[in-house]
Amino acid sequence: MAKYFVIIILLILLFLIFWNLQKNTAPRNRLDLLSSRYIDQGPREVGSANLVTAVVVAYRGFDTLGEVIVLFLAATGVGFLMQKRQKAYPKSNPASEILRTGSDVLLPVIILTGTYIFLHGHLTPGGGFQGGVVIASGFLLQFLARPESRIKVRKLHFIESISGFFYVLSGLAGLILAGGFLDSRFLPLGKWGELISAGAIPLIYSFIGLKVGSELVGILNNLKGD
Amino acid sequence: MIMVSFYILGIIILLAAILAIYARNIVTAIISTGVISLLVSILFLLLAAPDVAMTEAAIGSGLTTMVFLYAYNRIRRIRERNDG
Amino acid sequence: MGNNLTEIIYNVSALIALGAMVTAFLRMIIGPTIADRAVALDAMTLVTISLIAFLTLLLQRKVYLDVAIVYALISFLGVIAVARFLDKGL
Amino acid sequence: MREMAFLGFALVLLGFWAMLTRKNILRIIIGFTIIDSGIHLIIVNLGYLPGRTAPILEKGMRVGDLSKHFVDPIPSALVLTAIVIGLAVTALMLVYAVRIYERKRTLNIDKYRELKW
Repeated sequence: MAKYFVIIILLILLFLIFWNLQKNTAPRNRLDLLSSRYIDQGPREVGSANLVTAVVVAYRGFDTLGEVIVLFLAATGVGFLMQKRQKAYPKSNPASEILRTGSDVLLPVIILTGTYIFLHGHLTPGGGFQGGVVIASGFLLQFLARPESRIKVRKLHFIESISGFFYVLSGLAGLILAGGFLDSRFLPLGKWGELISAGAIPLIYSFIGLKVGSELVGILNNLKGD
Repeated sequence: MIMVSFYILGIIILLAAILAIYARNIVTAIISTGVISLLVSILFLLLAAPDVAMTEAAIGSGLTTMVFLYAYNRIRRIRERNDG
Repeated sequence: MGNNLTEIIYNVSALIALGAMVTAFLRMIIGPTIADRAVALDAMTLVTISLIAFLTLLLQRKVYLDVAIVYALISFLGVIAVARFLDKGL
Repeated sequence: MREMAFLGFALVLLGFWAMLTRKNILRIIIGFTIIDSGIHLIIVNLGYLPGRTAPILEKGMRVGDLSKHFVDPIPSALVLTAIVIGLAVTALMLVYAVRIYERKRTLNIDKYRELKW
């Protein structure tokens, strides 16, 4: 009982901190300077219609590189902890005919949609992270329909490494040809609102999408085991 | 209308969180976690953040449920191998 | 939000969708077996898609429909996962 | 919206409650996921201004006074990556839970006696 008492006191203190923060913060009715600058100058400077994409890829691209590295470390940790699984588990039951046929029909559609999402990241909501997750979901459907199938891990690691390599390489190209590291303006900005526009943003987001998708497929493959 | 839907969704989210904490079966708790992500993504749309809503929709309802179920499936297999 | 009739239709459809959500969640709370809860989750995903489409209409931004597309394409995975888990096929 | 912040904080408190009082290790990880959702809600709410719309340009919008019509894009950009990282971290914790179960044959954290005396 003493434990519950301590926990309740802890949560009440936490709530008091939040209450003070909430009470003493005036509600905002205008943006601060940094956000206003991003919003006002973003379409002209970077050429992206989706300003969240402009912040993620162009203005704060270095943070995104860090996030991708954290994701890579977590995937490596999962793979490291799940290695050497040779013990005999019971075989899993095969899936029904409907699920197998349906997954065969749906897999190309899902992968096409994922590609659409990360190629149009500068025009519509979405981008590399969402597209990668959608592609990983397609492979997950394949795992569910055929539990005994194997995925080619060497190819997966190849895609992951090559996309990460090109991501950093495009950052270096921005350093040499444009303003700074991960500056997306080393390609021409093009006409606003078209698919091939906004400098290197579609290229960089494609690399991020491939990397995130292959890492998530790797995590799921490791968790699935044999 | 937006405030009405916010209140209803908020009450459902809180009830789903309580169900996730106190449900007796762990699979029920996993499904309730999926429901929380599902409804939180509508709230992100109300907060005018469609990118975040899309990420939460793709990850929260599909992949998180999946990861939990894979892990629990491994635990179940270890338990069955030990018993039988 | 043009004339009065469209507004009434929007509100009524949103109320119907919210009612469907609440009833599906009631089944989720009282459902005795896991299969009941999985079906309730499926119903809630469908209602969620319709609510997102409703918000697209109400807030007058057609880019929000992309979220509904992704949702419709992905969200059935959770239900299939639960079904395969109950089938011992994961 | 002020109510949205309170909802997010209620989720954070419920998640902490789950993490501190439950014994099952999977239940603790579920509590972590709930905390994640609540914190994302709070951070996105920080960038919301009432009556404004999503920061995505469409044809027909006038460039120039956009900062009077759009919400803040920076919290959205932060949360976008944080959700993906949250999934990877959840997977890592679940893998640890599986390994612990393999070694100890139990999920109850009261039965792990290495750090007790």
